Amino acid sequence: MPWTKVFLSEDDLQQFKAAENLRSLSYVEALREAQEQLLESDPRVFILGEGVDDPGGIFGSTLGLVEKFGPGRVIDIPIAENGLTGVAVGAAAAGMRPIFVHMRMDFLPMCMDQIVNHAAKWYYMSGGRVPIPLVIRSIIGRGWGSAAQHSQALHALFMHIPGLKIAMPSTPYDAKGLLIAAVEDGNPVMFIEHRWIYNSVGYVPEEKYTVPFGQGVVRKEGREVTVVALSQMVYEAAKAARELEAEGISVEVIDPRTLNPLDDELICNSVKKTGRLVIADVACKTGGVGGEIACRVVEKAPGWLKAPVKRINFADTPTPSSPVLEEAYYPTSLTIKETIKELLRR
Amino acid sequence: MPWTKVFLSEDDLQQFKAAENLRSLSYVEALREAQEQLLESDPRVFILGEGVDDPGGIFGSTLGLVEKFGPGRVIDIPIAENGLTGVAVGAAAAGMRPIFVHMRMDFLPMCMDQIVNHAAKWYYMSGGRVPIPLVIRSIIGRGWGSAAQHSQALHALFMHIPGLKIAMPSTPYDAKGLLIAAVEDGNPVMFIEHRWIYNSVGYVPEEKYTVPFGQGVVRKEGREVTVVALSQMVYEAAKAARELEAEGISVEVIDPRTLNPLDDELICNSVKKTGRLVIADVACKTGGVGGEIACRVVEKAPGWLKAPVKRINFADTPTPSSPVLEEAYYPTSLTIKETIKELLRR
Amino acid sequence: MSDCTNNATGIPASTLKELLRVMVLVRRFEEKIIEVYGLQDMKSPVHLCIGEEAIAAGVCAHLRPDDYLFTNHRNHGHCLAKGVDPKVLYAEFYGRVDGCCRGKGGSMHPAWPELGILGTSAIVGGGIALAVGTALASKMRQDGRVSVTFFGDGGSDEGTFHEGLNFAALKELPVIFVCENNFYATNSPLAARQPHPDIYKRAAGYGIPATALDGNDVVAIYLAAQDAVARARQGGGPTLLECKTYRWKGHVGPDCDHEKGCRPMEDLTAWMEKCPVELLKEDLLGTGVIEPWWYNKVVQETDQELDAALKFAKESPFPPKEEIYLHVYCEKGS
Amino acid sequence: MSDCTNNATGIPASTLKELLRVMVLVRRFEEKIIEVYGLQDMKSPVHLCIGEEAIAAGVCAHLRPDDYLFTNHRNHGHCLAKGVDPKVLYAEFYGRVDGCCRGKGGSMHPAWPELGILGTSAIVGGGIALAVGTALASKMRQDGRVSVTFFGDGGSDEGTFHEGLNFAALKELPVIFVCENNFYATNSPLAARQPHPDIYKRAAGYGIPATALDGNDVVAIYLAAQDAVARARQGGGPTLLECKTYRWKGHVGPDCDHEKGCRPMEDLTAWMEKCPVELLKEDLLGTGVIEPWWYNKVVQETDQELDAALKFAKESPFPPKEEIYLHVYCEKGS
Ligand SMILES: Cc1ncc(C[n+]2csc(CCOP(=O)(O)OP(=O)(O)O)c2C)c(N)n1
Ligand SMILES: Cc1ncc(C[n+]2csc(CCOP(=O)(O)OP(=O)(O)O)c2C)c(N)n1
Ligand SMILES: [Mg+2]
Ligand SMILES: [Mg+2]
Repeated sequence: MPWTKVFLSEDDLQQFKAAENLRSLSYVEALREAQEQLLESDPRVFILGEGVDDPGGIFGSTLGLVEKFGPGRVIDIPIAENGLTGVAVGAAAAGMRPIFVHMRMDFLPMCMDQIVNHAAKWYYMSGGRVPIPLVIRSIIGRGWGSAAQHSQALHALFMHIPGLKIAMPSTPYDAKGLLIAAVEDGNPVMFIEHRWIYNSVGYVPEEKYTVPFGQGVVRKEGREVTVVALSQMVYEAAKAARELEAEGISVEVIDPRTLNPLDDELICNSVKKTGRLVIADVACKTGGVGGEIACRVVEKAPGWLKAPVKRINFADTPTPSSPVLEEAYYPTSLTIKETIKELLRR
Repeated sequence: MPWTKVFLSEDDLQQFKAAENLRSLSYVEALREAQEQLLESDPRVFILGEGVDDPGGIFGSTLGLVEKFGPGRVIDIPIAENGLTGVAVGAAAAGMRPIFVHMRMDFLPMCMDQIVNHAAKWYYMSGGRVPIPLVIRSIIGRGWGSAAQHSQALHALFMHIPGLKIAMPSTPYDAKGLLIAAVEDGNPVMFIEHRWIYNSVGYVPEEKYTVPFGQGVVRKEGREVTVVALSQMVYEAAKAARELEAEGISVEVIDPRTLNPLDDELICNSVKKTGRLVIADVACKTGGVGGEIACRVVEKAPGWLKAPVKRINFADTPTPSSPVLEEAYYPTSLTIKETIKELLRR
Repeated sequence: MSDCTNNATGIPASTLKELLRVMVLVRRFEEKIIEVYGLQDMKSPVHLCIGEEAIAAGVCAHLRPDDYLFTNHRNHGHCLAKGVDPKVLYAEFYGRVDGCCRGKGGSMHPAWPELGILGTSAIVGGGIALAVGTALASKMRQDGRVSVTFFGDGGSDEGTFHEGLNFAALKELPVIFVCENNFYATNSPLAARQPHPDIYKRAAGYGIPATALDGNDVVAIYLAAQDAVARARQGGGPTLLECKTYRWKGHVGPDCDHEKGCRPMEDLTAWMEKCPVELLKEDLLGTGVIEPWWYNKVVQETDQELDAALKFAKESPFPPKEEIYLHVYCEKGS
Repeated sequence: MSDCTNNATGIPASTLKELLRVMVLVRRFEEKIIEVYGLQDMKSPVHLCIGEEAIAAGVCAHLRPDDYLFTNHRNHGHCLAKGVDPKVLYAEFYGRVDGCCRGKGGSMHPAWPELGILGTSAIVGGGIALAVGTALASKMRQDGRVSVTFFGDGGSDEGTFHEGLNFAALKELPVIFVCENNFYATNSPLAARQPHPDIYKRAAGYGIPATALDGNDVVAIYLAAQDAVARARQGGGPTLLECKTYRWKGHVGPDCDHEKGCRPMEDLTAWMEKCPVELLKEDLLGTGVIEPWWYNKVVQETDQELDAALKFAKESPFPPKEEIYLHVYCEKGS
């Protein structure tokens, strides 16, 4: 199916398109289109965030929306993340459907109070009386020496908080479908994007559609190793898998698409088949989501595992600025390949 | 050794003391004494927090300190967690050794910005020029219908942040020794206490001593199951282990004492021996530290595990207020016993 | 006794009587908690507002049922003044299914959306931004609603106070910030937390009109809130009302914390002389708006209502324990 | 040319010349970044302060080497004015071992503890509370140091602004809050973020003395900072200085963002007429404090120093990649 495909390059896509006659968009265009359709179809939806109306349009993802819907619905805000998250939570409680946009995920610690203590717990504390239909878009930024305060990926923190849902789309199809699903979901959703795949292209239907939460996707089938890859790592894993195929190694790549709910079943069934589990994440290792995913497998049946679990992550350090250190910091398809080969050597 | 013992009751301790002639203190007295000795011996140390000087003295843990050291070193503060954490970070950068006290861990989301983006990264960002010797004491509170915003345990969030250390003492001995070690460590340390064990008693030397970070303790040796228990759960696990012993089941209880650094080796060696792993935590399951601990084991060797890993946690929900719901929410020694029996039945 | 306006303020007698009735309700509601709390079956941390009833009564008198209200940990008075049935509050404090949150929230988190109480945060300063958010929603929808947020002097320590006031002023939102300055946050005196005792002075920096009020003078509060609510409803933007008052009981629970040395006993004595209920009662008796029998009848009827409410609450069942997993996520969707 | 005071302000000529020299240093330092940035080997996001040099120069002129300084993402000018060697800054921006943070921090996080720069936060508003913290340490130790924090108008949006000012006022700490109000936070105009453009008006609510200053008039800043630093050092507590200015370049990087439609071109033109360097230069030329040759020599010497610094930086080695794991935790202990 076209929407399960990860296209590693424009070429890749062109080959496919020629055969299938598909509409394609980039990830960032898909996000923009999702928001446009949401704003068009639902008067409760509005967007707020620092710079959502500026000429850059949040790396292009909100471009043109203020022109079309006006500053009353696409709202630039003060640099006051916690207060404004509270404002969004209040508006959501009153029945609006705010989408709060953060250019970098690093700014979320500013508003953990409103996310963790308010948005996540509100529906429960009120005994099911008041839902908080709030979507918080945040972008994992990295590279160009941005250093420790402008390169973080903190999805693991939110996975530990009951009451939040978490989406981490990797393809343009999922970017659009999951964002629409997030806004329609009616719960607080952490919607986590990755700057490095903003220009990746893929099949995106024109209509407003949703991708269900809690359903992962097999991006590539394989027999010997399961790689659970998140966000941008899906591309690296797909690349590694293709290259390893040429070397006769069969790798299954799973993209869970949402972390909460997490598609355990898909992951467990794959590990049952392959006997080997690698988790490729876009964040630090210790206390990260890799541990959770591995644990879900060994809670079911440790006997499935024929080899040690491997986690592929950023170095467990703050992010350095120097380009040589940055290069060492971030894993790539090569890291995945080497890890898999090492696993199979055992 | 007396300091490895967990005394489940005053009786328990008295029996031991009669033989050994030990000095005993409660957990809260041990904390108080540690801070008193630190304030006495190091002019750089000061304490700040909401109500640190009040007649309650943070559940007794700072009692009498303001009278002895004055309001210049035991500082009541505005209810402004993020700003005041920044103040503490600044003072630490200037060479002071602040201890910041939070009566409940639930208030830490207020100051995640200063903890995560500042304290944790400062030494690294500055290329090793400026350490942040800051200790943040926070107390896991629970019970009496305190509900979702006053019952959380969020240590898992901090375990994911490189640059932070985390201590979770369970015994009075460790409470004192780890707190002194934390202040002397020179790094930002999250020091996490549990209200329910404030009155537990145990051996505590009079002198100023430290307990090293990264060294767990076997609280009880056993052959069939390893229970890694945190904080208050150490007591529940010890109780379960004793009772199961009477039923002929041999349980090893491990108290890691610090989560970062974590004593992998102790845990792995135990699991290698027993073949079964249960993790009993004082927090929610999903995305929690249990996953990390389990993953560390299966990264080494999944073959050690003869049975599925089990996690014992709060329900994966916000904390309810109603006493009947609260009772269902929190696991006890009984939960641990049942879990172990179930494991062994397989 | 008549229903004409009886004083220089031009407030109808019926309104004055209603203000008194609400204050009596709040006072008696909490006194009954004190009576039952020792039994240890109301397992929820209660933050009593005895001594501060005038603020809730004076402000809420101007609110429509659909106006939004965000309160804090010390919320009983606000909820009652907004019209919430004492039954569902008591039941909530007892953790029962008939509680306003089905036992999930307890005393710190009442919700009653039917009256614009969209849930309650017990995080200090937490409700400030939420009220700005409902006010934003109202402005967007032009629904004519006003949002009110009650918070303490402690709440004004927090950064969200600044962020909330700034955004409300910027967008001229229909929100009223009511600061209940009782000079303490738990046992921490205001002087240990702010450089001066006048919180209303912060408002000028945002261009927000603000008044310092005697928080025990319900008439003064009623009049100031009248202006503020009218201005907000007409699109004139936010107002800050600082109401200086005093909490008679301990920060949490039914005891008098002065006995534990938390606060000077003289202060309590002085403030008790300024009891907001007594002040209005004496005033209305003195001016002939009410007679003693009327007051006694109000107290008696209130007590009857509250006793029935307590009975209802204690007879209400606990939620089944499976409900622990209910309401983590809303299933309704779009 | 002489060293006597030449104007009504009583500032010695040597000081005026030094102010000019520092501004030239900052200006040229950044212009050289613009020159090299296109090569794409300075891999660090640079936030240029061209057009705002007067603030750094005027304030830092009063600071002792051991006074504490916290700056923000737009920090080059502050570091240079405090005395940091351009070499270690350039080297840091190039990610080299000789950088002030061994390449770990890049352009956004300079640290130079020898001159009281204990690291830099690029979280908006992040440095405000830190400076209050060093000021608290100074007050505790009675070390006579003053702390300064530079932040933008955007920084004053954040709750930490309120929390920091409140605590500093409460404890009368020796800290100076310098708000560089350039009317934008990235491309977001102040008018979209605050109800009025006068940030200094917030200070009165805390009882903190505050002044609004022409941020391009180095003499005005110098004089206001003189008072503020003296007051702080004498135990007189905090001051807020709001310096209204304008950023000539884009928020980040060497380009002119006016060309991308981010801000009105007229504004840039108007502010460029008020170039802080030109203003002082013309003034000093006009009053005979300097002559053209002096100015040219300063520029020339500055350029030489900066060229050497750039060369040094580019020749400095990269840190070995194992250093990625270094400095996560400090090993020194007690
Ligand atoms: C963010 C946060 N910090 C601390 C607390 C603990 N706490 C609960 S109420 C309170 C004092 C609040 O004082 P104030 O706002 O003046 O209200 P009052 O109790 O006086 O009515 C504190 C510190 C909390 N609930 N939230
Ligand atoms: C908490 C936080 N939110 C957002 C950002 C992104 N950001 C970086 S600089 C900036 C604008 C800062 O504006 P201002 O404080 O006025 O300083 P200026 O750049 O104008 O000098 C923003 C929004 C950030 N670094 N930190
Ligand atoms: Mg108060
Ligand atoms: Mg600015």
